[in-house]
Amino acid sequence: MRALVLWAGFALVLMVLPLIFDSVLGVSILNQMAIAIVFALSYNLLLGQGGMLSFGHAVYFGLGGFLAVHAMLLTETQTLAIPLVLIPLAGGLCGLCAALFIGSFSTGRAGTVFAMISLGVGELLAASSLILVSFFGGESGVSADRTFAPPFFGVDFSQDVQVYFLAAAWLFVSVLGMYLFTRTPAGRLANAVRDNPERARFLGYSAGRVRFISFAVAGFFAGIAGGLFAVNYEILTAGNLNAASSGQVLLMAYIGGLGVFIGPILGAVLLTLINSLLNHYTTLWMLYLGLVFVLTVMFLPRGLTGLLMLHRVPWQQGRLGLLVRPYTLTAIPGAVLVLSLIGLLELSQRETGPFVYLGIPFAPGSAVSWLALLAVAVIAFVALRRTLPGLRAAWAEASAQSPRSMHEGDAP
Amino acid sequence: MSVLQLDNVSKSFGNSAILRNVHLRIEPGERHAIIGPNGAGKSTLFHLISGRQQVSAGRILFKGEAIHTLPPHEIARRGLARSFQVSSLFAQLSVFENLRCALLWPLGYGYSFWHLLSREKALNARTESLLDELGLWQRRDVPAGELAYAEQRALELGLAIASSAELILLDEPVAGMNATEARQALALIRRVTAGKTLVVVEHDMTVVFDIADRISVLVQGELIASDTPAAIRRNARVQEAYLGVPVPAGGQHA
Amino acid sequence: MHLMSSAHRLLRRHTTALGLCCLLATPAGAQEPIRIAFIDPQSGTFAATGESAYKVLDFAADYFFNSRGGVLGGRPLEIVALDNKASAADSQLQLRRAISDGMQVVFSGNGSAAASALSTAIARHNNRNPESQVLFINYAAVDPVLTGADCNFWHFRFDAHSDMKMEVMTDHIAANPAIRRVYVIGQDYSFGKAVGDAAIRMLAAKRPEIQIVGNELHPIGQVKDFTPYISKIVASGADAVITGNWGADMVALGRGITDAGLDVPIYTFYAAYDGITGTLGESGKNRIHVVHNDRANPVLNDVRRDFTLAFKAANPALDVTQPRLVNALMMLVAAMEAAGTTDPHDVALAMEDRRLTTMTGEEIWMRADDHQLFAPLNVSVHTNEGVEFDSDNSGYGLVTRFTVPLEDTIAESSCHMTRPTR
Amino acid sequence: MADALIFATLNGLVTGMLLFMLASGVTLIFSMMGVLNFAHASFYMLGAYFAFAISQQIGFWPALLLAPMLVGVLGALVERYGLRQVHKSGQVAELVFTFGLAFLIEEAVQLFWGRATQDFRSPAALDFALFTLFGQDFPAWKGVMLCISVSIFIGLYFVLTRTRTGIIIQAAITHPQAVANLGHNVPRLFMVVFGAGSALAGLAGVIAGPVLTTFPGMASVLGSIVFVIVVIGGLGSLTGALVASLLIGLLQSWAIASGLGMADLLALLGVSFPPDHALRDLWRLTLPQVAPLLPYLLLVLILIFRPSGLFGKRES
Repeated sequence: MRALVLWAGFALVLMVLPLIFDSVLGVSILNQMAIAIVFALSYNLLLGQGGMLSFGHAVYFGLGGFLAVHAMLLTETQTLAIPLVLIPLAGGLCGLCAALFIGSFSTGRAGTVFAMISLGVGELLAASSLILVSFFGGESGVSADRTFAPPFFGVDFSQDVQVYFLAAAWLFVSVLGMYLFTRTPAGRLANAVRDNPERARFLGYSAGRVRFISFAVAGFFAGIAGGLFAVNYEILTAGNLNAASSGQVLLMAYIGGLGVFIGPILGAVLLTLINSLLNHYTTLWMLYLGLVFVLTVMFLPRGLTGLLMLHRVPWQQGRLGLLVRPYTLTAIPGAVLVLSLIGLLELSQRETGPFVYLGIPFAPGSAVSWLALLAVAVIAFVALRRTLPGLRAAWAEASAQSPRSMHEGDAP
Repeated sequence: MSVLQLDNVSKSFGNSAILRNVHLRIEPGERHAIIGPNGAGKSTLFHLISGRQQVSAGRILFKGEAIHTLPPHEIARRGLARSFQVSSLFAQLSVFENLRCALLWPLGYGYSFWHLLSREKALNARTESLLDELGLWQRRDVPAGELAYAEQRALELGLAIASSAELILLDEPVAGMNATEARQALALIRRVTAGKTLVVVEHDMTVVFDIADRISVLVQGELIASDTPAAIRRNARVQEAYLGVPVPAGGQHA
Repeated sequence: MHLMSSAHRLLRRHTTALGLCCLLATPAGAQEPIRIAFIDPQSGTFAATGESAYKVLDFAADYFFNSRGGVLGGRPLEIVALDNKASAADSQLQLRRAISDGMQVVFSGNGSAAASALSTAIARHNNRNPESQVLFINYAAVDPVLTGADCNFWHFRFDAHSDMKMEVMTDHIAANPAIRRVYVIGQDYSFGKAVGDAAIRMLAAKRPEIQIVGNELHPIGQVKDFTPYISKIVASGADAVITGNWGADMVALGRGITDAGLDVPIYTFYAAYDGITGTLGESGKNRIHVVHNDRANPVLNDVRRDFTLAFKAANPALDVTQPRLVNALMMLVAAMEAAGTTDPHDVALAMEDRRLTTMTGEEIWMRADDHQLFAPLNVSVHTNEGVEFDSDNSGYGLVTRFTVPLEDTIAESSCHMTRPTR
Repeated sequence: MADALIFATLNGLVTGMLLFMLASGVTLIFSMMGVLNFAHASFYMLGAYFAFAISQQIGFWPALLLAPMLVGVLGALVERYGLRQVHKSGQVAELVFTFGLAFLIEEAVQLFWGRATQDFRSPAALDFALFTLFGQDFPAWKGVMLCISVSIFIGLYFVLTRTRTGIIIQAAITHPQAVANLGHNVPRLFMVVFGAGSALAGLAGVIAGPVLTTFPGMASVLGSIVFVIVVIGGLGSLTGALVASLLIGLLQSWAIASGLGMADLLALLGVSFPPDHALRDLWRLTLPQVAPLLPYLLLVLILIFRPSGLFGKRES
């Protein structure tokens, strides 16, 4: 019953979102998010659920997307009339086929060997995508017009909002499908094989076969994400298949958190926002992204949701209140430190003209600006050093019953 | 027909022979212990039987069929289960999930991705009763990696017996336990393996003579005797090669 | 409308949460500014080119228009840089952003993939949303199909396409009797292939006795070491090299050729500015020949000289890399003034068949048939002699040796344009 | 043809030995710590950029010494304060960490030096042709590159076989657990090896920077190739790394030199396709075009059929 309410709530949120963010840009970002969520969740089936570190997951996303665009082209040239709502499925099936083929020889081993095969396959396909022009369209990619598809109950999908509802429907189905998969024997065994492949063998299961199934399912949903991409952008390029694209999804899943089902969803939402909004304000956004990623790997091995989950024990014991004061005390110097460091980095990138940051004008050439920011940073750092022990103590008290040591996750 | 039959089994790594021409028969319902000094090849013998390692020569029959060429999961499916000397669990899964995973194949779920685990009443009921039997009821939702040592050993045993396999191999089931824990564990083993064929590797002689109705002695890769506990006690070669070496009760092991 | 703006505010608040909203500082004009989207890479590998182009365009808007009372009765121009990371998908996202913010003109050009994706996306958008149409000013993407088979009413190209440039290049080579053996090398993608094919086809037509001693494609951006390729060029006995390479591939190829002691001219399109001139330095002197619209030296008139000086004063580390950006802006403004509106449809019609005298005093013409601009094309040489405005502050720069007048650059139009009806 | 082949071989050797300087570090680090260091090529890039910056201030030769040392110290710091922290979260986290580090270093390099190619040159004193063969110069700098990389190889061999540290390292490669039991300070050994491996990569960057151009993408161009080599050669095998480095270097060089294409092969078989055939892209392929693909193809094949690599004894 509770689950039903949750899923209904999820559907409701999906319905309401485009009413809140109804600008052209807002809807566009929502579409991007929907695609990213499906993609990141499919990656989680590999790494989070199945323990397979892949550096080439974009292969299935890209192949699914390319096939979907070709399917749309068939409709455009009136060879075949495929309803647009089914295009993502075509992408999914293509992703599934590719995963069945590649999985047949790569899932026998996990760990480094699997990671290296995924890297090799990814590089191979990315490189051949520029050579095999007839399918991949070279560097300008393949483009198709979605509005040629037969109207779906009068909807011609000429507007982004209409595409949003298509994407949201597929998002809902995919999230539900992947969630349910994790609750099936095959899904649970994937966890078992991730933790201890040897033991799974002595319980009657071939670790390779278990991985293969997860791999195929992950490929299928990655293909669906690719198909959604094709519907939304009406174009696929070699860039959708390459290592950078595979890296992106790794970042999403990891920053969001691999342990919990909603982790990658959070990661996908966050990274889409960063990708599509942050670059409007700073050219250094990739540097910040890299820093956030490395710090996450170092201090939050279970990602952002992992950090949230750490609060479960204090929550259950009703001691969350103990943390409010130390959190606030740490957050203030923490935020000041981060903001002043960002200010320094941004200042270093400006050549001329006043640089208005947080409403304060700075001059790139002047030592005063530099020293002021540096002084603020140092003061904030010293303050942070003094508030951190208090937070640590509060943590220890709040989660006293838990045998696990506290996490220094919020140290910037 | 013997449940398990080893004919002339040898195993060597490079030039060093670990096991030499081992013959062994284990009859249905038998409780068989394998003893021997460190490095005698006891664990290797288990690895060969369970398919973790390949025999260099000879053959192994389980219920009359050759299994020495099969991968471990095929052997397990035929009804041969084993435990490990060092607990080998699914660390991030809860105790309940660990046991449920062990029940999936025996209950015929295969690699299904069309059943929802929460809907499978029979499966869940069996898991719960197994939890009960192992005395892990209160630790139901704790990740296996966070269990105390004795609890981990109990779960290890649980994974081995969950499948109600006909033949169960236990590799030092009470190693590292104190006397009280060992006594409880033994009682548990006796209770849950009732009516099944059991092969145990164990250092602790009190355990061995307590539990086994037949004992085989492995010394430097050779099976020098296989007999009833009383006969083994009297066996001169065993005394010379093995019991002659003072082994303090309580079982010190590496 | 009300809902939309409140949503906008919501989205803004979202970014405030990221703590970066205040980085955005837009000076508010007295009159409503005409906002122009500049969708080009501002981060990542290709950012250097996109950034310097933005600076030129932004500076030109202030220098020629805003400081002189604005456009359409006092409205200032505002150039908004939107980062597309040279990707097709991000280009579309930035297009949506521009549309959200009510912008009606998009400048773009770096990277054929992004530009052709944008051209298609804008045509589709305008079709589907007649109420929020957008004009596309392509200042750099040179794939002939953009004004050929894939042309559309909303796309205007202000750079000569690669076939036009190749005509000039091959004319120049054909006129040089010393060149008998030509080696063609390029990046393994559509542009690299198109350049190679065009070079071979045109040389065969113009001087059939010229031998093509090599036609090589190398993977784009993946070559660690060009030496094996250079060895082949040397072994082939070539006395000229044609390449469409750009970026790091151009630098590595150019330096590899000179390092191997091979003294042959290299004919290319993109071998200057944004670090390339500086890196080639002495080794490229008198060897690198660039075919382009944008004449740098000798400086034609004082307007151009003053503009460059003013720009260099404001941006000492940068150069006026692509003055055709200024041409495009001038023609756009002229069309707006002529149409008396910023409505993309009317401005597009006003831009068709427009002639304009640029800041250098040269005449340019926007052909109505395919929206391809025609302007004098130059063959320039990388050198440090006779350079008034060098690039990368290296002392080296491009000096134009040979100019083809506008009329001689005109090629047949292969575009079948469907004009939207109102 | 012969001249092309000789030059291709020479170039292949230079590239191969350069790759070995990187691959040896990756192998050492992997064997001891179980980490495939994605950021290794980034240290190579840092070497080139540091040397470029130093050579502008005090000249090239000091840079040849200082830059690798700086990179080595940086590598040791990364191990001490980064990798060690991540180690508790397991192997996957370590791999992901180095992946993120590579990303970060590339961005940081752009922050300091910008995105354009840097004018990093070999010393003018070496700006001459070592010899000229069939009308083609072999630059002296390439000779120096070859000398440096070969002497590094000899030095490495000496250190590993003749010194105490080397013998401990060798022991740690084959028996990672045993060394700790012998009472050696394993964390410090890790830090030293990581630092030394990074320094080697840095040195490779210094000598390669002037030839292969110094730009922010130079790490990613080389990065994955180094893995390919380490995996093909066999994880944990230095001999394998050497053989695979030379193999990849020569293979690519020869492939480009050969200029053979599918069309030639098909012509040999007497098959021809119409030019508008659906598979036209395939049969128009030439060996130089696919040269960069070969290592990855080899990687996938090796991993399927011989996961321990050519000389390896252990799987992952």
